[in-house]
Amino acid sequence: MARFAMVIDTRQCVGCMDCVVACKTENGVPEGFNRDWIVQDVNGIYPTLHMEIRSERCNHCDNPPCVYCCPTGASHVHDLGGVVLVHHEKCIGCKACLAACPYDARFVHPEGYADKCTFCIHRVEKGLQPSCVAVCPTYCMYFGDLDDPLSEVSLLLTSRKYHLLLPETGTQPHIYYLT
Amino acid sequence: MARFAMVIDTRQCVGCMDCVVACKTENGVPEGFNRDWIVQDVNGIYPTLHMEIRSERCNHCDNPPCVYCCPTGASHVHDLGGVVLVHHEKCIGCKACLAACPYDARFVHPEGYADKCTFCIHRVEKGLQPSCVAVCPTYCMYFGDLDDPLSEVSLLLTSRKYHLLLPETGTQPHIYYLT
Amino acid sequence: MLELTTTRHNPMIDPTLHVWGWEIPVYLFLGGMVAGIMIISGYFLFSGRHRASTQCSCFQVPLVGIALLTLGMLALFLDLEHKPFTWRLYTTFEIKSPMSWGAWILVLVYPALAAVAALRIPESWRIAFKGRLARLVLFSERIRGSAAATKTIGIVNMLLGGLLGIYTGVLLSALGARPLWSSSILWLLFVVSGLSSAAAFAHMIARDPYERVLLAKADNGFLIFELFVFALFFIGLASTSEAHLRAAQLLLGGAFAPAFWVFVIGLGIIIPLIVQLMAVNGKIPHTPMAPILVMGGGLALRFVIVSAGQFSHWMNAHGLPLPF
Amino acid sequence: MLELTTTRHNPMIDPTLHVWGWEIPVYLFLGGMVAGIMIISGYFLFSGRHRASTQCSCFQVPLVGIALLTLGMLALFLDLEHKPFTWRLYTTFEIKSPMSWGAWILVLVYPALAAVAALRIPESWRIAFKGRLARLVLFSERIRGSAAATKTIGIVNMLLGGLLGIYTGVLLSALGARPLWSSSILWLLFVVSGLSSAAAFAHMIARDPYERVLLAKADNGFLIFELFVFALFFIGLASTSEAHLRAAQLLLGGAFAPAFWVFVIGLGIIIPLIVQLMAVNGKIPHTPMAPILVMGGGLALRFVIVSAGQFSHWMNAHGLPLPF
Repeated sequence: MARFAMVIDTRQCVGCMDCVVACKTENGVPEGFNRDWIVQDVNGIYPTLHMEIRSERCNHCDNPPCVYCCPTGASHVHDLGGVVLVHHEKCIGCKACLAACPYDARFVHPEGYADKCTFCIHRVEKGLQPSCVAVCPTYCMYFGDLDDPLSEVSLLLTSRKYHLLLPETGTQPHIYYLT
Repeated sequence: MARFAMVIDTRQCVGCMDCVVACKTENGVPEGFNRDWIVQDVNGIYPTLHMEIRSERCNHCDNPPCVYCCPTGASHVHDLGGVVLVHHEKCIGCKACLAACPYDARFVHPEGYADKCTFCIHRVEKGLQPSCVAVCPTYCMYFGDLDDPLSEVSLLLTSRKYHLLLPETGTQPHIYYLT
Repeated sequence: MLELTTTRHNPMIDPTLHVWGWEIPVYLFLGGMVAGIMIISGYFLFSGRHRASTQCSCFQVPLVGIALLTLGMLALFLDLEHKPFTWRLYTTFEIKSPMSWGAWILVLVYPALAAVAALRIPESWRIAFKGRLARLVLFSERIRGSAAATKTIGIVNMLLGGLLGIYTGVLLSALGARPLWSSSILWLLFVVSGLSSAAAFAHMIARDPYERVLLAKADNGFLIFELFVFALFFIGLASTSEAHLRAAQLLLGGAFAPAFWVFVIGLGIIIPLIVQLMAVNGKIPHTPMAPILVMGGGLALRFVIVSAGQFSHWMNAHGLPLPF
Repeated sequence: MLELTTTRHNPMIDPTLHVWGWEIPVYLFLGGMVAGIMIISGYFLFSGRHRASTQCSCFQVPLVGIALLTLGMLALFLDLEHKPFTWRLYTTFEIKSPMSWGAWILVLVYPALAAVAALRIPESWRIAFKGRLARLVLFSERIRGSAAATKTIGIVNMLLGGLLGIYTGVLLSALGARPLWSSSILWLLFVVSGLSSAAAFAHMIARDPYERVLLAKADNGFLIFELFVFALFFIGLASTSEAHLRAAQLLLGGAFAPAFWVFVIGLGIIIPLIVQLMAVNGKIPHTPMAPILVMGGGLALRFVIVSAGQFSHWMNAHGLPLPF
């Protein structure tokens, strides 16, 4: 079995937003909507500030509250790699999943169904990388299988320090930010 | 008004335990008990490990759950500097305060009352430093008044990165660990 | 200092979550009130009060309940963004999803309410439909004659009413991403508020004078208990975590405090409680003002909880506390 | 991997918190059961059942309640580490401290229970003390004769019983440092469990056959409701935070799961529920086994919650989840 994850090196990311543009182009994300986005997180007290730039998206959690709350089974965990997906034709647009996600990673597509990052599963199934990873000009994004201890992502997580987003909510997210 | 706090530089601390010994000597802490202690916190996956050595004690919180739960008013906030103290002759030994403290900073003194770090208030009132700070051979501990923006502790917190212990419990602790 | 800059401005998400507008609070209020109606009329049937008075309100409220629930479901339907697929709710049962539970509970609630309503066919219907309801009237009289049947209908209504009321709260409290909602007591708050709204409504329309006083007293009990539950709700949030404490502060002293204190607590509980306490003690006559305020308070409660809950989030606990 | 090395080995704190042994669970159980006794006998007085049967258990249980509460307070006293200063509880009232509330509630509980007990002086006492109780007997008869007085005593007992039961839960749930306890529903669990233990006890000693069935039915209702509350307790913890989820897992599948499933749920609720359901349906005679199991389950519940709660902590959520 595979368990897909993304590892993002915040020390390399310059916030160019190529990943955002690539996603919108690849997936036809409608105007005014984002499946991924850039966060510039500035912490500290002047003059000692610390900035982290992060490319954020759905965390494809191991404990996905959006899947648990879905009343129709539209939100589900895909057989391949634990990716969280939405069956458009099963979604009734109740928005419980939007409210359930602590990362606010979902939105309602203008056609009415809940939409979000798919880890570009249509590309991954063909052996390609997710479009955001593929276009990154600083090579700061990595996609791979955590179940393979010798994959690039597994090796990065054994050799670098990282943090997760809101681990205290118990979602067990799968986007790792190297620091 | 003063608001006392401690700032501890985890990049300087070598875990020599002089602070522990000084506290036990100064305050006559009985054998087998500790008002302060050393934690070696090792994180990461071999071979990339990260270690932080911390001198820990009562956090003299702004929101002290141990004071709130005390049924007799024995646990209280001192007039000077927001230090959390215990009136021995008011304490009935119900141990609610031990259960209320997320830092497990309190213990039952063999004489029966709840005991803990006092920030060496008897020394501070004489203009001296807490004994743990006074003896530190690496000069990694700082004690002072956060209400004074030009105090050493205030200046350190504006110029260095730091973290708190369990801020998510809402206690608003006052021991700052520089990283 | 904490500064977040994001390029994302997804509708209904940014700057703060606002996926649910007026429809969900209205639905939750009506669902809670119908739950209360089912519990109260079920209890009257169970305890045999419907025999003591032919004007027992357990014969009047269920039809109103069906109407209110239908209105509530209409509001829920209006909120759905992908309406043509609504039927998908009924091709599956998702055991972890409170909304799926709710969809199936609603299926059971209608016949249960209809069974109570069928216990007495309104005189006006008999006249309007002439002889065409004869069979129904006969059937209705036969069930009403059986103590076991009315008692069973009563128990089923109490149970389903309880489930309906609980579900309206669990629906929100299962969404742990919003700290204000993730209180394990929210369902009780909604059940008690639903009971007080239902008792207020029944009290307002009751024809039997003894029952009117009984319902007013019950309503006073529910309102007092609701204040207790509020206290425990806030104590619970305050002792859970920093994020939950800040969520509680949204209602107690933050952006939603005026709405909470004025509409939910003041006008929705305290004032009608005083009025009804005076009424049951015979100091003033019964007035419809108190019940209307109680129901308004119940609606306000759902609006405040749904709005403030969407406003509450975990990020608050992430900014490091300022040292000064 | 997370490795913590500490030089600290404070007694009762390290390696895990264990400040409260058997005394507090016993006290919480007895306090909850007495709360249930007050609510049930208060309700019997309020509803006038004591007039329907001269053998009403509301005359028998209050004296037992006083005895049990005294035992419970003895256990509490044994737990105190600084006993000579116990009187300090009564020189202050600390509004934020549930334990201070509890100390003062207990002061009010004794006279309330005594008032119920005084409604009927046991025949054996009259004989034992000969004429010396004449005045008390006269006083007792006069109160029993007044409907208003018995009703007021009933209401006061229900209210104080409710407060006592709620406080035994809030005592723990206010301690947010222990995630298992910081559920805003723990008080309801304890109140319902107290009610079921009290109903079981009264059912066991009831002399009036109608009342015996009534109490067994009520007990079944409490036990079923307790299962509901357990479900909501776990749903609540699971949707609060990682630390709370892990605390819930301690009971559901962790170190405390065998005790929880076997003693609290199986022997404490399911088995006696089945036995009592069969008994009220006349399939088997009433047996003291079911009530004893219910009370055992109530005690086990307090032991499991107090022990597992001390074991649960926030640090769990700090170890970074392993990627594989």
